[in-house]
Amino acid sequence: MDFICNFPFFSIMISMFSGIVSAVLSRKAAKWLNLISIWVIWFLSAVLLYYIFGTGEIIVYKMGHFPAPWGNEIRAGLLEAGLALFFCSIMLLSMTGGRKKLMGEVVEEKHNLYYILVDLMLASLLALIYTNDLFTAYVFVEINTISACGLIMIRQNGRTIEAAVRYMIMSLLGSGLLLMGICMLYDITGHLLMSNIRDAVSSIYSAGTYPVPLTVTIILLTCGLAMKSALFPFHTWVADAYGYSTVSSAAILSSLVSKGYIILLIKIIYRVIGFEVYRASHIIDVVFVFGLAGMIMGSISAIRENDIRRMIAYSSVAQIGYIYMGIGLGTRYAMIASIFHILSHAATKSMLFIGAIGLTDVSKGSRHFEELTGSGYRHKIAGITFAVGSLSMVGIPLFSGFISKLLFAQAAVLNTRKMLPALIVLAISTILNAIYFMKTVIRIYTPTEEEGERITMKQEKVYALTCICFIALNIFIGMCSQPIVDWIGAGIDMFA
Amino acid sequence: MKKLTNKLLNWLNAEDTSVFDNAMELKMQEPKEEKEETVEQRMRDRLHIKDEVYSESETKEVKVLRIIYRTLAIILCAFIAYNLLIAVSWLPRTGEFDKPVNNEVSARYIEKGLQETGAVNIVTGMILDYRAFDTFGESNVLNIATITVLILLRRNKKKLPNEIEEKENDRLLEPKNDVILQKAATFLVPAIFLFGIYVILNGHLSPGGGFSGGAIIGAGLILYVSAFGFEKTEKFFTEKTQKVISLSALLFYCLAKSYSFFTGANELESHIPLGKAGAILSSGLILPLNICVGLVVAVTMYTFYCMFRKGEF
Amino acid sequence: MTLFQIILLIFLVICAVSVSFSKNLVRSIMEFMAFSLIMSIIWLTLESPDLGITEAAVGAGVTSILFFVTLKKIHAIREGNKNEEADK
Amino acid sequence: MGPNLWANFGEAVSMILFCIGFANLLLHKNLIKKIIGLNIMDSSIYLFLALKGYIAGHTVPIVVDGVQSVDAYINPIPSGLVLTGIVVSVSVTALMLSLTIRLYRRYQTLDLDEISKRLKKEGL
Repeated sequence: MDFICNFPFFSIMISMFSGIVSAVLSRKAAKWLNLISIWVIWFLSAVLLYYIFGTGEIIVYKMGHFPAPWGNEIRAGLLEAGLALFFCSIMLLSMTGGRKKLMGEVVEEKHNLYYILVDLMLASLLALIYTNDLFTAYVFVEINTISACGLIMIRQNGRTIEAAVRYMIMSLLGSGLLLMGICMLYDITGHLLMSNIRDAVSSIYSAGTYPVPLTVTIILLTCGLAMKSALFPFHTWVADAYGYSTVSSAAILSSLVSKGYIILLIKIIYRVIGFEVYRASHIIDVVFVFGLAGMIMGSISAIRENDIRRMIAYSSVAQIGYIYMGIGLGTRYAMIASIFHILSHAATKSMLFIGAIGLTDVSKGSRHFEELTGSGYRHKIAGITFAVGSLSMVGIPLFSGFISKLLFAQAAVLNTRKMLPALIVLAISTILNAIYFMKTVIRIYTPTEEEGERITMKQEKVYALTCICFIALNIFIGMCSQPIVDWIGAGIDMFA
Repeated sequence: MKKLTNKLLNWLNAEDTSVFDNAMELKMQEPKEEKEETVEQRMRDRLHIKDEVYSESETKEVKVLRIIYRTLAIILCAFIAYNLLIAVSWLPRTGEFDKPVNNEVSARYIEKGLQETGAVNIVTGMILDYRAFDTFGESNVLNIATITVLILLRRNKKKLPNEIEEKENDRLLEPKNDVILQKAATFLVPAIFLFGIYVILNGHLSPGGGFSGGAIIGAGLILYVSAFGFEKTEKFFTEKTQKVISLSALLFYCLAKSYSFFTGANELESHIPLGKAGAILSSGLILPLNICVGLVVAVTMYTFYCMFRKGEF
Repeated sequence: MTLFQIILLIFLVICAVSVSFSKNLVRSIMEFMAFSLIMSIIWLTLESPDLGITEAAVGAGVTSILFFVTLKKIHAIREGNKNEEADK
Repeated sequence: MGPNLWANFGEAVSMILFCIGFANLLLHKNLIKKIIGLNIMDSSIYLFLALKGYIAGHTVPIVVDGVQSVDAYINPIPSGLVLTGIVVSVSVTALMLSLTIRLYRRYQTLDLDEISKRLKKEGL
């Protein structure tokens, strides 16, 4: 076994280690440790991706001295390594973009605790991506939930604590359902390791031994993860949680945390239940309908909003609806579109949050649209970032959002039964998206006579660099879409 | 080309604002003129509307909505219960041996567990050796829960302006120096500590282990505090103690398990003797790991209590 | 499933329902404590003493203590046992 | 209904408990009751899992007198999983309770609906 095969394990352990050590470090040391560990993991994931591209083989790594069904196991394919790389990049950019704001909004002596939360969050995301064991996934889902709650309420005002309570109630309900599903699955298959469960499930399915428990299990797993990732009827906590927490937290939460659960759901669909079995159950139609409802309702709530950050939060409800719609279409191509949308949305949404914070900085700290008028001139790089993000969300060619919408439309055309509703809702949702994002962009580029505070690029070099990186990443995803789609397809084939 | 990039950079830096401003076709917005009265009226209306809509007094509609919500919730719960019961009725029968759960996985744990892990208690051997990654994640759950509780409840050294200060004396409603409690605690606390340590150290031999033993010790500490007050415990348990104990325990756990995972995956010899089965000093890493887990759990439980009571150690 | 286990399970349901219906927060936490204790006995009868010990120490012990401290902090336990109005 | 409802009496009770906890979560306005409901839900899942490992007539999985036969001991896996789960649920409970304390200090109430009404009024 090559030494590179250790890298998934190393990247989980490095972030855990830095999370444990940061508790006794000073603020600055914790910050640097966090930065260095994310960079190291980024580098490891990049090497791993390159290696897997070269060999074309899945890395199966046993955790401990015992082989697969007895011990734990982690597993890295193309998709896993690429997602780890991508998540690290977004995490890095979100942290650097929101660092200045963090100083003002969080009590200084609690800064190192914030870095612990981020480290453990990264560890849990990596473990969710790499793990090959369902119960390990549950434990790390809990770590993810608790650290997400910490990220919401680290900036302590009434709003965030209320949002944290709502978030916790909703997601604990979700983890309860998830755990119940895992227990039932364990009862009818007798395994906890994903590969073994899939073999057992396919034999159960063809033999027809436990049809009712299997269906209930699929419903429980899907419901639990949908609840945790804020699918439409369970989205009540989103606006407060994303709208009032500190900006790095909002960017990380919206672009990584909910996506981590969706990745887990996709893993469960492919590696635990089996795609054919999942498609044969009727839950897939329910997922499709809720996805469509989310696309419309999220956009409508966003249009009615008067607060820029709450508007972005509601927009992410709509985007989660897109992803679930893709899962609900139930074809391989639609799944590729969903995963592509996970990437493009993660890149765009964190970019919008980072851009919006720059705009509110030059508008006397207010986030309401009246005061934001003309802020694009007062803080140019933030204005450009926000505009690029909006264009990408609306689906203008050249940017990443366009490609994902195109992929969704193509996938919908391929599915004859669900083509019509999917296409109609896609069109309506795009128009609604255009309404509220263009409204905001026009608002921030409307000149006013009022002379506000101006911030130039030289005053905030790190922030400007982050913004440029975000724009470059977005255009990269938009321009080089074909290799990315090929990579996702190869990764999905590796799942099976 | 160079000129254009220079211009763009200048514009970005807001040094020369006139480059593109005049080229824009957007119209300059005129300041909205409004009389002061209308503004006041609007503000008043806004407040009034909010009062009307969200008034505290329960209107008839709110009551009806609440009843509808309650009935819907009950119907939903009944529906879920019905479906789950149907699922249960199709599951394999409880208490029987012949079902999918009892397969080769549990068979190996039972048949070879003692030889492979050295632990007489198969459950402990399983959670700390076969499936150690889960357990490592679980101690990190404890760690991160401690951190979130610290974020929420630890008092800031510098007072924030809008922070509401808790003026109440914490022991106001309790009898101070209650004789019965103190006498009972004098006997009970050492016994509880002893039992907790016994449970931790015998984790691989008898029921129990790090989690239960740690929780017992934590409960003992809490009893001690309630009987004798925080002045006594502050002498030996401060913020530093918590940090040092949980850091060293978790770090040892992390490093030991990393070593074991690394050697296991790369097929290296682990060089950790398993010892004679049944002795206290046996079963390789399980005993030190149990001690670490016990320390972490005890410290975490006591930290929760301290934070809840007074926001500092 | 022995008669003893069935009786314990029925007790469990009674405790859970009465938590929901009791007007007084202190009382409902007491009932939750009883719930945990019965649960730990059930686990003992199911031949899992590890779980029994852990649940008795964690569920019935530390969790209930944390609940009581919280009640104290939110002034639900008042002097002279005037608990009636505490349950808003 | 399938054939095994009476044989799976314990599991059926755990499902009913799950739904009682769920109803507690939905119906009660008081946050403390909601947290108790969450705890009941968790415990019921652990009861379900522990029942899965039980085999009638077999004993505790602690090796006695060198007997290492599958016919002697119950399945150890569910016990280990429940052990992990209990610790997770106690940490989550502590977090929820500390959130409750903070919320009470800020708003002097435990009713989430009332708090959101007040938030709207403040227009924060």
